[in-house]
Amino acid sequence: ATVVAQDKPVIATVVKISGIPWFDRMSTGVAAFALANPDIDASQSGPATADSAQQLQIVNDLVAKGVDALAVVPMDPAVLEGTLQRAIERGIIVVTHEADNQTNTNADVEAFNNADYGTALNERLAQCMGGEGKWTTFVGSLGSRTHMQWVGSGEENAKKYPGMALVDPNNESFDDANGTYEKAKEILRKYPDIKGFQTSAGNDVLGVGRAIDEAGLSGKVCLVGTGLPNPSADLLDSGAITAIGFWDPQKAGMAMNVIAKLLLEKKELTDGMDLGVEGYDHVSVTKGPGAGVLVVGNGMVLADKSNYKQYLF
Amino acid sequence: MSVPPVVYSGEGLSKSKRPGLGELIRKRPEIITLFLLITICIVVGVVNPAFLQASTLIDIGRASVVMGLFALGVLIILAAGGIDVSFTAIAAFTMYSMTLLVQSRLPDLPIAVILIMATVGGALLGVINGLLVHHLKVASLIVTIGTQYLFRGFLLSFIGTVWIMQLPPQMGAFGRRQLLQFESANGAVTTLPVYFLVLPVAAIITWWILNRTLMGRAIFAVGGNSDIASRLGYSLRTVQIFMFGYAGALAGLAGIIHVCANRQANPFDLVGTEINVIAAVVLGGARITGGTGTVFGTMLGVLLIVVINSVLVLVGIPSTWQRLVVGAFILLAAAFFVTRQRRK
Amino acid sequence: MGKSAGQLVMLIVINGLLLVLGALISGGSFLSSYNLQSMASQVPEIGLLAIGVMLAMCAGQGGIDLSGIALANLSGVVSAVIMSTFVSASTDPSAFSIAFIAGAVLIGLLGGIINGALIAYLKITPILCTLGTQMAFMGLAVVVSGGKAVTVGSPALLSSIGNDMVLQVPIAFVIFAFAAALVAALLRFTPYGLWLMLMGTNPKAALYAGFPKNGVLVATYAISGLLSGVAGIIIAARNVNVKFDYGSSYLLIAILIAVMAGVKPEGGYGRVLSVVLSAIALQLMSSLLNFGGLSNFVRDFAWGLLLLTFLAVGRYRIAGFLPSIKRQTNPSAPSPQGPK
Amino acid sequence: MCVPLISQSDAAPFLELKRIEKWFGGVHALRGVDLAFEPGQAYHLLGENGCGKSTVIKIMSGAIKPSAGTIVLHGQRFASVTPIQALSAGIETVYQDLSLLPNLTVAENVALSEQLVRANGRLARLFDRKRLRQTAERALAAAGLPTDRAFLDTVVSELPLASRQLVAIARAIATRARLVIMDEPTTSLTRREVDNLIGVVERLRSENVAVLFVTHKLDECYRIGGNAIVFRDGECVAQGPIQGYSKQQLAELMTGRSIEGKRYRSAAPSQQTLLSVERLEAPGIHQVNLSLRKGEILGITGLADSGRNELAMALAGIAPAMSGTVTLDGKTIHIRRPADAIAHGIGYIPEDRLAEGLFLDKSIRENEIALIISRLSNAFGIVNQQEGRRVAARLSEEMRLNTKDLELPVGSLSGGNQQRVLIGRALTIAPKLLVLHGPTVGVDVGSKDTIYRAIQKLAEAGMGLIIISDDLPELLQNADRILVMNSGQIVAEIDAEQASEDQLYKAILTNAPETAQ
Ligand SMILES: Nc1ncnc2c1ncn2[C@@H]1O[C@H](COP(=O)(O)OP(=O)(O)OP(=O)(O)O)[C@@H](O)[C@H]1O
Ligand SMILES: Nc1ncnc2c1ncn2[C@@H]1O[C@H](COP(=O)(O)OP(=O)(O)OP(=O)(O)O)[C@@H](O)[C@H]1O
Ligand SMILES: [Mg+2]
Ligand SMILES: [Mg+2]
Repeated sequence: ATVVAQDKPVIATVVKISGIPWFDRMSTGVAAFALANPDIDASQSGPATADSAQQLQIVNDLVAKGVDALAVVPMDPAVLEGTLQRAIERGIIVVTHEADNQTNTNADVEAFNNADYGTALNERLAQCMGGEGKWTTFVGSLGSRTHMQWVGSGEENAKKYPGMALVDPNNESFDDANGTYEKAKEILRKYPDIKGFQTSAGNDVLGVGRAIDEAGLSGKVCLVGTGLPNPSADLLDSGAITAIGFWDPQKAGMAMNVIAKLLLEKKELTDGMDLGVEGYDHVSVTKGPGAGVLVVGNGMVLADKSNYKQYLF
Repeated sequence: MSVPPVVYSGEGLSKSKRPGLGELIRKRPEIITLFLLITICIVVGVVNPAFLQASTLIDIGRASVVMGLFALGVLIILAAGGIDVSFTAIAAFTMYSMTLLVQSRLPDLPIAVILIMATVGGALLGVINGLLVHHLKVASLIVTIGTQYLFRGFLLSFIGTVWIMQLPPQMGAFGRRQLLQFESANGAVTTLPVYFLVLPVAAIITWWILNRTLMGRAIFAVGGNSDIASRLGYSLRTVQIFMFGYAGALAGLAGIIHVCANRQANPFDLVGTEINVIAAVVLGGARITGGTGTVFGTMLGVLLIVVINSVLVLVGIPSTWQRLVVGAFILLAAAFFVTRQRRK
Repeated sequence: MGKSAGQLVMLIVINGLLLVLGALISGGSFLSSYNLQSMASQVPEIGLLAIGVMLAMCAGQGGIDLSGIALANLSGVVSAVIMSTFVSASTDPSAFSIAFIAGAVLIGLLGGIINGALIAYLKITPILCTLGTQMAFMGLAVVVSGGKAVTVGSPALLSSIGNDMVLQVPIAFVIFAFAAALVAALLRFTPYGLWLMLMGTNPKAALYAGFPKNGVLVATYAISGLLSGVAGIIIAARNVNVKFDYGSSYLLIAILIAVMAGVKPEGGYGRVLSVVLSAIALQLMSSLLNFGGLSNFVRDFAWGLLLLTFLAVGRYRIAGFLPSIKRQTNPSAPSPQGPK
Repeated sequence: MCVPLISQSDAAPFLELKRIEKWFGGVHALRGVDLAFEPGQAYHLLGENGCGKSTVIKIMSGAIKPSAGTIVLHGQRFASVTPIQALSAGIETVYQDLSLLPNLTVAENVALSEQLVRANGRLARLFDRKRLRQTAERALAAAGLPTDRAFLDTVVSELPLASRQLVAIARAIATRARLVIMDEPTTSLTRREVDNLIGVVERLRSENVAVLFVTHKLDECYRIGGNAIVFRDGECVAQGPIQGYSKQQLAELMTGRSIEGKRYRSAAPSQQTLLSVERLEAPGIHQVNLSLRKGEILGITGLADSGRNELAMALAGIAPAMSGTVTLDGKTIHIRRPADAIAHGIGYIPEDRLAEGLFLDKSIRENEIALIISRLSNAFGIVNQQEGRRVAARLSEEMRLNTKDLELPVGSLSGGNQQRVLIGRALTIAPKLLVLHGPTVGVDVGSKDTIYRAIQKLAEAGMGLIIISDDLPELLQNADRILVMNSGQIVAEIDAEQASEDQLYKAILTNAPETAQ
């Protein structure tokens, strides 16, 4: 039973922070879903500042408002647990993304297996470095679980190459291109012979890339990390960025909403099912950390100079 | 008529005749900041000689441009006994809307004009602050908290939130145009961009206003005691409008430079750094209660903060510990600062 | 006096208006008991911090406390880490809860005392000092937690603090109201309160009158720290987890609430009730906008507008008698003024 | 009756006030005042605290606007003038609160206004540092202050009150003034500084500058001569050559009641010693010995830097003594901070009422109970507000405050009333010893009378009092003994009943410590 005026079921998508390119892209997915499903009222919102407390407030208010389903990309899964629990108790369907450790969720959607992703990034980096030399890692913040997973499995992978030496790992970038830029310069100064960077947050490639570019080290130093094609374009061209890895937030947004719809219709989520979304056409469905399930797609993309132009966002 | 000054010249002289470090420091607290700065550099240099190279200097210099411009504005406002926390919002507002304007409407506007327009735009927003502070007759901290939310809210809800990644060419070019260049061991080059020059110029202008114009004296007068100043014929209105306008102008300029330097216009940038800027100015010897402060000290304060933040990696402090270290250091500096300043 | 009374009335009116407005645009669901409760349980964290800021401001001489939220998180994190090594939340929930609460409160108090000591004895400018401690506290939390979220889980007592109601009122809010009332009483009826408010207007006279100046200062920041500790508990109870960087945006909001409640940054004036009301007003407004599906940026804009209109109204209702004294009978040359 | 005095001389009045009214909220501060000022004349504006002297001055100098009436400047009629207008018309003012800018240097305080006025108040002007120094040097010399760079660059907040007052005067004479207004300029000046100031006034008059002098010290008025203008409760009640009035008459005109300048001290102190201070060492004083009996009133005086202020500070615990013994009522006490002094029953009335004494924005009640807040609180640390109100009400009764509303901000009271609040406050701790530092600074005859009577009553009640003051008549009228200090030591002890003002004055000026008996 919904408390809001219209009778259409309401699916509210809440992102980490609204306005930034990544989630603007996601909103196009939500919009597309809304278009395809006129019988459902789907919309996206998010906090003005990158602060989990602000996101918590929004989710709280939406729960109070009485939406039928929540599709949340938690800033910090842990912080939302309490509220999401209350939401589920109120009979609200909860779907999450980028939070495979979320206990209070009906279904968590991941574009891919985080370990695989980290490994893939690092493999690309190793290949560029020729398995030789010093390298370091950046994470959005030490608190960001997925980022830690990526660099973690990256380190694992690097063990295959005895020549690769990890130095000053896990630098925090706070997803701020500017700060990352300063930090990267420091590292370049401290280790004049550094050969590789593996970065995690969406803006890290921009900061580190700029540092490499300005130092005139494009091509000499390798940089592989999560990033979006459009923003990274010139740095990819100049060779400051070796390769970017990402998944399409648009598709992820659609996938979340589709799953929410299915759950609203009391349908089962079965292993290997097709969500009708590119990259989620054969998802693995396993038991999640909580009562809910963990839905993992195959939406990983690695792009470099040669092929990034196929993805214009 | 013959006057025997013996009676009171006593106080006058005894107060100021005493030379010695204590006296000097009490008069020019920024000396402490300088001392701190030098000590850090020496220590870091010893721990990691990589610190001692031209490129470091250049990087620190370029990194302090934006904060430095902000700080100069804050200095003037602190000197006049006010506080401003809205300047970052002003900067974000002008830089983003300016970039948007150039990108969408006036693609071939020369960079000089862009800079000027941004400065003027910032000044206008600053003047709004000034008018509000003057007519509402409340502490400027309160008013500027309000305007910070107002400006930023307006920017993000009505002007736009989408990052601008492809800057208009002339802006990008300005960000890249270089003054000097250094080649280091690994063939890495460090460049001092042209926009760096803006800071020293702004600093000199600010110094000149504060020390060579009646406005400058009026600012300190108002900072000393606004009631008395107005009784003596200084126009509070003029002073307040000027100081906020000036701070706004510097903020606008800083904003546009921030954009050019980062090759992207991110409307979420800058806001949130205001307290650090104020801290830098206070570390530079300006009293939070107003009436004091020097440009030289302010620049030192900015350098201190920038250096602290940028040597962490070099010294090899693990990232988990960095916040703690910075915090502890600010406390240490502050404590050292006060104790030194108090002993006569 | 007259001023703060006017402020109070205005805040009450604003709250009323917001409720009515909410009822109108949401077709009543804004006033549904669940929403009221959900809002009520969101206020305490920020409300407690705002009271802390108010106390610091009342002490005068540019008094302010920027370390509030950092300290709240620190107390949550450290207490959780320490306690979970001694008692396990699963086997002995109530014992853990009590231990955690005690720990958090203690750490909050300690942090506050550190602030107070630095400001009172080392004479560090409050804004500098609390900026430094803010970073230090946050940093310490990172070191202790390795930057990860620390799970407190929901042992009986804690989870009921986070989720349960007494007479339809969230326990968290009851705690907040109780704490607020306590501070209010402290300010109104105890020597501390009178000392604080007098000292705020003229520290020198306070010295001559033999007030325990440093004591008052330390107490002030200690109480502020204590409140942060309580906030930390509520955060933990509601979110099941604590993390070093939670609520980074609270810093300015807390100040916003305080000044909107008519607390004078120059010191000497402030009313807990007003702070509570203005915290509620801010909460109502943001929930309202979330209900209306308006972006959070609009919320920031609205907050700024609200504060400024507030000041404007306040200015022109009490123009005349009181201000004229303020302006003309100021202690002059001998004692410079606080920030104007 | 009170008609503006226009001499038959050709010199026309260059400033006239016509039917000036001023309301502050509910207070009718000025009730239709007519005044006229001619070049080269000296005027003395006399009246009780709060009769409107400062208000009328602020109106002339443009600090505040009158509620009604006209100001005629050089024949031009204004409803009100701005500070700049007044200044450029040559009206210079030394305000009661000095109105110095604490954070600026002496030179800037003295000479900046001159450049501001030349720029006609516009701030978009260069400021001329050479000119600044020259102007400052000239003015300081004229005011009898040193003119060396060191002094010019001293920040005003580091100067003692006396020098500040002279700096304010220097500012007033820094430009070619037509009328110099001095609102109680001598309050914190020592005798010699006053002599010097009177010299300044004479020179100004000889340069055809008019001088308006506000003071509560009538002798100074007689020494200067000129015209008296007497206010009472916002009205001008008399004008005329001051020589034409006796002190007596003036006092009566001001207060509307009769006050004789007699010696207040009548009772004799008891034999028990209350306080004895031995070999006291503190910043600015050394080897001070003194003793005080119950019910005795001890006067202490000396030049500004004689150490008298430091002695007061040491006894009050503000600048604690480093060595020496203080014995109060038989037992040795240690005064490390003001709280100790209060706890041992030593009350202190600070010299600077506004900065050190009162919480101006707070209510009279809160100010009255400030010292006993902790004593008013019970076992649970709850302050007994009822009791507080009662105490405050009783005190304002005893001290004859002119308002019943104890919730008024104390800042709204006049000088005299504020001082009474302070004295009342000191009594709340039932002191054994009361140290009054300049008890009647800037207080009028009427209020002085009230305060002196209060002092005597306290002495009769067995309290020991120390009055630190440079108002010699005050000491002679109230004290049993007067100690004279010089360079941190006590150099003379004088029996107040026998001594004459000149004897006392000479004792103050003798610099040689060995002249101590
Ligand atoms: N700023 C003010 N605001 C409100 N009321 C005031 C203010 N100043 C004075 N008053 C009131 O106006 C009345 C006249 O004050 P006034 O200073 O004339 O008293 P007074 O008898 O002259 O004092 P004293 O006897 O010390 O000279 C008093 O009741 C006083 O409290
Ligand atoms: N700003 C003000 N607001 C309200 N009342 C005021 C104000 N300033 C002065 N008054 C009142 O106006 C009357 C005249 O004050 P004024 O300062 O002129 O007295 P005064 O003659 O200078 O006294 P004193 O000898 O103590 O300086 C007093 O009642 C005073 O309290
Ligand atoms: Mg009177
Ligand atoms: Mg007066």
